[in-house]
Amino acid sequence: MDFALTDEQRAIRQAARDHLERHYPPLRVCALAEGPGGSEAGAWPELIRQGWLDDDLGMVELTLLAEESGRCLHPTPWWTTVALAAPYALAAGEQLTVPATFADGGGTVRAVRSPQGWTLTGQVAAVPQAGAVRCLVVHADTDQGPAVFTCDTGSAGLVVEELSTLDTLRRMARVRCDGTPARLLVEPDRAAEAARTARLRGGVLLAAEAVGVAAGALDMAVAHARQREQFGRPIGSFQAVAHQLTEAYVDTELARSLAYRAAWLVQHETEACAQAVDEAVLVARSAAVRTCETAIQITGGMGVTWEYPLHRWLRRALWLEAYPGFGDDPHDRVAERLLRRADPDEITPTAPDGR
Amino acid sequence: MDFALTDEQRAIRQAARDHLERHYPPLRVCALAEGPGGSEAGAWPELIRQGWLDDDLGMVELTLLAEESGRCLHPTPWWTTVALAAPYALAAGEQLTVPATFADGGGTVRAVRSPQGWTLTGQVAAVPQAGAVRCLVVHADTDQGPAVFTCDTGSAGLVVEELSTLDTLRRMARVRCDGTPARLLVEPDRAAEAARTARLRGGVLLAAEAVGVAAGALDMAVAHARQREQFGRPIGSFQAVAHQLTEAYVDTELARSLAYRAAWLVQHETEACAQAVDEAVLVARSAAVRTCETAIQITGGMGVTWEYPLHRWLRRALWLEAYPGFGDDPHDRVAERLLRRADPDEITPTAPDGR
Amino acid sequence: MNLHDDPAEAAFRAELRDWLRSRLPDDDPSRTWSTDELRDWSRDLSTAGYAGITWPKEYGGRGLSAAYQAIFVEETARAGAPDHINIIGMNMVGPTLIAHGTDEQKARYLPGILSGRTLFCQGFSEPDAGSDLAAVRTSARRAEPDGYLLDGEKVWSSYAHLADHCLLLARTGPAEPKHQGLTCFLLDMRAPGVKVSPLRQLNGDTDFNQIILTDARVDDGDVVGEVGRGWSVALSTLAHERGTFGITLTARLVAQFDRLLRLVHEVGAEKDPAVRRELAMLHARLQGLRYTGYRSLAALRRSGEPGAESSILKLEWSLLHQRVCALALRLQGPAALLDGGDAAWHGYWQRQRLRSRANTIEGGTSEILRGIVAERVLGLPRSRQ
Amino acid sequence: MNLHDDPAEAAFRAELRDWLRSRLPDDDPSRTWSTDELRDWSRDLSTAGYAGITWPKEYGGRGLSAAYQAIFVEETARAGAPDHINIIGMNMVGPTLIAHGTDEQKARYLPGILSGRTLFCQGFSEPDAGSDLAAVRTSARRAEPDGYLLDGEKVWSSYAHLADHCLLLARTGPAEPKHQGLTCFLLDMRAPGVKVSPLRQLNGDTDFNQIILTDARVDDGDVVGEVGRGWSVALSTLAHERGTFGITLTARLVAQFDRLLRLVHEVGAEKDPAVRRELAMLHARLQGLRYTGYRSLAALRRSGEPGAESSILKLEWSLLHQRVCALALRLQGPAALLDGGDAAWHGYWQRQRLRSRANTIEGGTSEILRGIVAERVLGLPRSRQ
Repeated sequence: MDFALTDEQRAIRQAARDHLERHYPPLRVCALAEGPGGSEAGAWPELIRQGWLDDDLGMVELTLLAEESGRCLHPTPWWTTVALAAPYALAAGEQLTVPATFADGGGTVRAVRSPQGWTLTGQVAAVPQAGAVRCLVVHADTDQGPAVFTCDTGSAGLVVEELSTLDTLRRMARVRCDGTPARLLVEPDRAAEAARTARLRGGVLLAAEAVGVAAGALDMAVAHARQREQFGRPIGSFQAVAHQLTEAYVDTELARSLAYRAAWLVQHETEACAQAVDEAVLVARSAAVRTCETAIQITGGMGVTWEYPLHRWLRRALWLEAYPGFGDDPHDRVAERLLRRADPDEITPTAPDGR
Repeated sequence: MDFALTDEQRAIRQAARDHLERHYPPLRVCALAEGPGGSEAGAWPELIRQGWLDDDLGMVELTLLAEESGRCLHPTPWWTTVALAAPYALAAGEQLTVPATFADGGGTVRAVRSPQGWTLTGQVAAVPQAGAVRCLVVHADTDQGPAVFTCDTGSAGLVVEELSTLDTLRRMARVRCDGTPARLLVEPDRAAEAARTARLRGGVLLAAEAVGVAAGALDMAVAHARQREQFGRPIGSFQAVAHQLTEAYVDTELARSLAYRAAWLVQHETEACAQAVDEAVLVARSAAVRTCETAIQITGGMGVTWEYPLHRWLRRALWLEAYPGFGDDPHDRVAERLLRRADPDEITPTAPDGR
Repeated sequence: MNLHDDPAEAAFRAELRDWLRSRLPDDDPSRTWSTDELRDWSRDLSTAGYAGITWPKEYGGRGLSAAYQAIFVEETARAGAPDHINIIGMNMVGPTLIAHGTDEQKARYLPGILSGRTLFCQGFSEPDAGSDLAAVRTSARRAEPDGYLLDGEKVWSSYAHLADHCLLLARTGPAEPKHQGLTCFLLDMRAPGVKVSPLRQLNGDTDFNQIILTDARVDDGDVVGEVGRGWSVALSTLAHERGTFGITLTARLVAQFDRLLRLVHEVGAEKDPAVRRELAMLHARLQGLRYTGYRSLAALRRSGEPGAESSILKLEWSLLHQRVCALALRLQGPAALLDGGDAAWHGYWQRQRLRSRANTIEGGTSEILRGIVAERVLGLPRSRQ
Repeated sequence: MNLHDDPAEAAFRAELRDWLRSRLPDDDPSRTWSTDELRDWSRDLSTAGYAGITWPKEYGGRGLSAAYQAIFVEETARAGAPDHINIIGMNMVGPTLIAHGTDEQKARYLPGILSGRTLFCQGFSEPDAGSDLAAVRTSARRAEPDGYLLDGEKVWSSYAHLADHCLLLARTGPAEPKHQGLTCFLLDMRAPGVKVSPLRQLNGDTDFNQIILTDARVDDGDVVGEVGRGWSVALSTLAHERGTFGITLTARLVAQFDRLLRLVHEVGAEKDPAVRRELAMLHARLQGLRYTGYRSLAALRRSGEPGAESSILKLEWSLLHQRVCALALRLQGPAALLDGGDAAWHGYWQRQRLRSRANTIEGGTSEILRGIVAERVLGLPRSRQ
């Protein structure tokens, strides 16, 4: 048992932080949030050079990158690519290296096979960052049941219509296909298992991003509390301020522990991993929302203006809270497993996890 | 609209407070809590002299007395008499002036009529303060359906067995009847309506006592915070202490407003009163528990000892939280009425209540 | 104790309710009001006798008690009506002038405030002051023989972009201690050196303004109260605001809660146990808040001062409103991801969810208010700020 | 990173689990242990090699890393085992003597601590000091030529009624500043002038004692560290306690949570949505606490210091334990009104519900701990206490 990052993992995290801090200071992020697309189109080649799409990144490494991305609201479609789309590519033994996202067309998109190959017809109401990516991974219905396809956003008959979105750095879009040519990625008989794994991987990376969002908001609030003076002293020296920040820190640390644990367990495909992912999502999502709210409270009149960057973090936290991609309310799944579980003595003595 | 106590009501409250503070300082209450019976047997005549059992006391006046009783954990069976038993006497047009309580024997106690009158047979698992009262009001089943009876605790065939109780100032007892002679108080055809009214009156007085418990605990904690010094100054000057006490104060004031409102509405038999009682119970019960917990936190190492009186208040708050006498979880009833209610425009313009 | 309207109150309420029903047939929370519509609305209110309800009759008011003002704010909130465009003039500046103004100031401003011809804004807050309200930096330099020149920045000023005049606080005695050396002035917003720009809030709305003052001139006749006694004038202005302010907030929250219930039905969450539980607790506390406001009002009627319990109204209101808005957004599930025209109710709850975070900051942060309650109500020793 | 035991750890865990299963066949939470049973249990632990797991081999320990100690506390908590009766000697006094004691002190005390023959208690807390730990009033008056006389009162001392010796803090330099002039002593609990009486807690239990010292004598040879440097010795003692203390607390909470689940089944609340929601959140946070403890342990292994995140373990543990106990009592409904022999589980949850209120006070109040985190971890300016 050794729950610490390796030196290599630490180096990956540091490199990611350096890269993001250099390219995406808060004011730049705010400018992108108000610009077209809400993300930086040209950043992809540099991300590839930095190794963010390497095929040897494990779940823990991806978790660190997602955390750092959350911390500064990394304004590229990297998260939708690795958290939503790539897990399906992985299930097919492929590696995604173009900006991508996932469209859940189960029940609304039909895939039909013709001599020219598969085509998709139907629509998906809200797809994250569909307007900013080049590749769509689409869950669609075939005569043999649900399967997973992939197509280019420039394909014939594909219309992407950007919607007004709470978090303008991760915009939602309506996607319509009308006989759009697509490639079969996961066959119907393997689609359910692929979706199960994709939800686990996506859940870990959602939790990881939420941890980063919380950590980023907390950092801003702590910096403000150290420097802003009221009544002749820094506001961080008031217990009413300091203790709120401490509680946000507690939430964030618990969430971080849960996210790293879930990442490791998913990587090692242990039985306990589904529960661990749900727990990480539960705690991390609420840590993100609560910490952003605390940070705004601490930054006061400044924090509630449009110009101050913090509301972007809160919007992302609310986005993460509302994103439906990983199934129903995790509370109930967690409770169900707890109340159904066998005698605790059945646990093998080698694993502290799984209880 | 004038939501203020009248001068007479204010005088009643003051007299009650003076009486209770004179007779029941915390140390005396603690001593009684550890003695036999957990209440003062000889206090009744004085209570009658003080007017606590007068038949002209309205719900608001009783609410004030219950609040003051809660504040000092008034160690007599007055509360069970007026909150649990008296409402049934009232339904029969009678006035209760002896220490009494209510035993809900629905489903477990059978009433049978013989030429000599009614007799009761069966048992009630847990009756508040049955060991300290002279009169029992018993809900029992007859051939014509449930009805309400009354009998003396000294009656033949009646066995009262005191149980070990979380709040030793309001002990629970098992009551067994075996052919115990009893008097019919409320006929079967009026029993349901009597129970409905009794639950409303009892609910108001439970909320009122809870407000008093919260207020008493808050007073103790505030006094402590003013006087106890740490790090060279009174602990009440630390925001971490002061703000917790403020939150307890908020809870207590909201609960008090709701209790007074519910009392007035029940007194005036308005339609809105059932909702108002549930709301008062909800907020007051949680205010009592939370305020006692806060008070213990503020009094620190002292507050968690047996000798310091505060845990008696917490025990009473927990008693009030667990007492089942007024039906199921009020949350659901409140929600049901909210979600079922008609167009808000239907409200008559004369009443701010009822919405 | 009486929880129903007395006959005169009931008549006032019924009449007002009829009037509102004809004037505002439906409550559409996402409706936005243009300035012209607001001016029309305010003129109609004044014409119908619903401006200056509590003002003394000698100044053109109706001379009614705060209870009628409470009925007014409850019924207008219920009907989804906007504020009178001159609410600051009516509720804050007018009473301040009645208490502290010269006869000339009263004659010059009060009739226009009442009719809605003269619009007012207020200039107390400053960016560097924050919670430390008295840390005013705007300077009033003596301009002999008969005036001052104002320099500085005011923030969070509603209606400043429409206002004709501003009641503001500036420092006339720069060398004196923080709470001294302050003076209250009436500033003509059209004077040279006054620049107003909108302040954009975190949800994109611009309810407030920034006022930049560069050598803006006021005359000796524009001083309210005495030179150097501005802090106590400002405190009395804020106290006027607070009279029925708690009731106003609560009445709006009651209307907001009704919208929440409407949303619960719309999204079909009536049977969700977690939602039901939260609704019950929110409603119970909201009623507690409402009746605490009535208790405070009754104390105000008796003693001229709101009761101690009034100090908690804003504190509790802000937390409840935040919970209501958070629940509303959560209820929408994935639909909460959208905004504006693509979202339910044109993004009303998205805007409210974000905007509500300012509730625990504006008009006194919760931290400051808790300190005030601790000290003034609970009698705890002052914390060493 | 590895979340499973390595082979040696797994073997240690398996062996210990077998041993515990044979020694403690069932976990009955309401079981009370007599002093004799506790002595037997502790002797058995020592005999089986489960005392002094992390002590250096040269002092008779097993010289294993904190990870093994963590496995020990997890498995014993899981089995519902009581503490070693000499836990204070083992976890606090022993390591303090190894770091600061004289050779003579080491030789005299360490073997007995390990075998369980010499029981220790600790005397740091005082009634007037409270959260201000350094405000020690117990005085050590010089008794020439070679000793001191102790006068004062110590509170919250576990095992003092059984202990042979006490490690305590007293003031040798009364004129010096608060944190100076303190000295650590080893006191013979059977010396004249030492009186121990039980401290009854709010739930009626007496886990702690009061120690009254009246001219109780200690010799120069009983000074631990240097005269006047007692504060730093005490800090290191408390630091030893904190090494795997977070893991101990968490492991017990995991066992407590299992009891809660058992209760949920017993009362048939498995389908109650509010209960399910609370269980899910509690379990998720509990796992977060547990893995934060493992992170801290990994940092301890690398740097010899627990990581910054360890500072929150006790803070979060106390809140979670309070929530677990509150839910357990609420689950019982009206049965919660009873207590002792008339209540479910012989009143176990009633006692826990009350006792848990002390969790946010004992061993550093939550208010103090939040201040420490704010200052040392977040780097916020020290609050003007």
